[in-house]
Amino acid sequence: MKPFEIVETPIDIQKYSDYVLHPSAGAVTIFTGNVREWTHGVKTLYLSYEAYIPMAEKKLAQIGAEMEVKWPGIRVAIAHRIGELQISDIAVVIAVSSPHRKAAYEANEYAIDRIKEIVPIWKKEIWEDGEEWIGAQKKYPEKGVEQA
Amino acid sequence: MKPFEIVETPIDIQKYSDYVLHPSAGAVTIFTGNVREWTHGVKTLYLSYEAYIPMAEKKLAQIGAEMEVKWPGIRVAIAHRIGELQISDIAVVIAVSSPHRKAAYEANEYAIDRIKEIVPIWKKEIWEDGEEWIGAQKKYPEKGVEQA
Amino acid sequence: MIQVHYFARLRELTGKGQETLHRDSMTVSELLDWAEATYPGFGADTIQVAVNEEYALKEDVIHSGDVCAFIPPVSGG
Amino acid sequence: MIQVHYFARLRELTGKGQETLHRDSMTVSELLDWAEATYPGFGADTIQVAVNEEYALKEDVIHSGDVCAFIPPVSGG
Repeated sequence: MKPFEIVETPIDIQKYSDYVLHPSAGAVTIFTGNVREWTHGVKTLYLSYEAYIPMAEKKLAQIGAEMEVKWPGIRVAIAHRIGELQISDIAVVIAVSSPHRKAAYEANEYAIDRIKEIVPIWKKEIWEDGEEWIGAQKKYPEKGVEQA
Repeated sequence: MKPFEIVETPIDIQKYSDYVLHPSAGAVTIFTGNVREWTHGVKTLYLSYEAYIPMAEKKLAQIGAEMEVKWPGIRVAIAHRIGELQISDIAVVIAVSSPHRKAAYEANEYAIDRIKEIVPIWKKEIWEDGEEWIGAQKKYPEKGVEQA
Repeated sequence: MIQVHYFARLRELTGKGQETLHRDSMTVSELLDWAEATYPGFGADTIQVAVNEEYALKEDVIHSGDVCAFIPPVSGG
Repeated sequence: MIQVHYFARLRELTGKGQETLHRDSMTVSELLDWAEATYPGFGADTIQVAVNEEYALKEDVIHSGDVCAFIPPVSGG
């Protein structure tokens, strides 16, 4: 595995947790974003993710570098899956270890916020009655859809 | 497994992640507290945890119930290991799923704070030159020890 | 009879995990005073008492058949 | 020659994943104008351009040999 990677197969959280763990780490936080079936009454059948892979991996690594500056002593691994994902599949995993827990929580949440801002990955939602690429300009206010 | 349990064997995070995941969950946060080798220059050889098991499991369940009131729609599992733990072993795992990520982070952090307040579990640190039961009244200010 | 449990530092201090007091009833405060008198260094002022697995107040009354536990400051996590 | 990549909605709109422009140099702004003119509904005002895998400014100059990508609003996570 690479610590910052785009993958096309199911994500095994243990692998990323193991990667960040080391003898000075007292806390590990793992975040997974999973495919949700229902979003404000609209049923998702499945999702399809696409990435500009080399740039996406560079941007994930950049986020990791930003985190290590903001929270010295942490260790980070991030993976995002692309292709077709079914309900409950993991789309993204963020693992952060830290000597103390506060940094592990804060840094982890920072990572997912940044991923949603700068990493060239796109999600298409496939519903029973259609499909649509989701993006910041498409908030579907009429359905009240929010991102996970 | 039970969703709120004291265990005496190594903790498998996948089991708790699987427990909280369901089709309406868009986010899962997992926290693990791990045995740290170095704390402000003092080397830990290993830890020994002891619990008042039936009350500890009741208090873990109470924390889960508090969380579900504060963050409706989440699902929670918490396990704490007792006995002798080596460096990097997981002492505690908290898994929280939620439709949206903010609640999953907040609720998870709430859980570890509450565990450190009300769950009858005690940690003994064994160093090269001694050992001591750790508790709120024993902060070892001369060594500047902090909890994870 | 009232059963009492000792954990962690208190288990080591008393040299036992539990014992039985032959009393019909007493307050939590009285139980703590008894422990402090019986086991020098008990540190009752830093210890909470659980009665039947719930934290009790100093003025709560313990009855025969109750299971008590001395809870020194916890340090899980 | 300048290589350009299309993703997601833009890949479906243009019907291609990439193509090559026979130009020696142009600004990012000119590239976006070209795309908007070539592919109606491109939505250039919502799209960022990456040059050699880094986000570029509108006034940055793209040179022959550079690899560009149109980045519609991202939605990973």
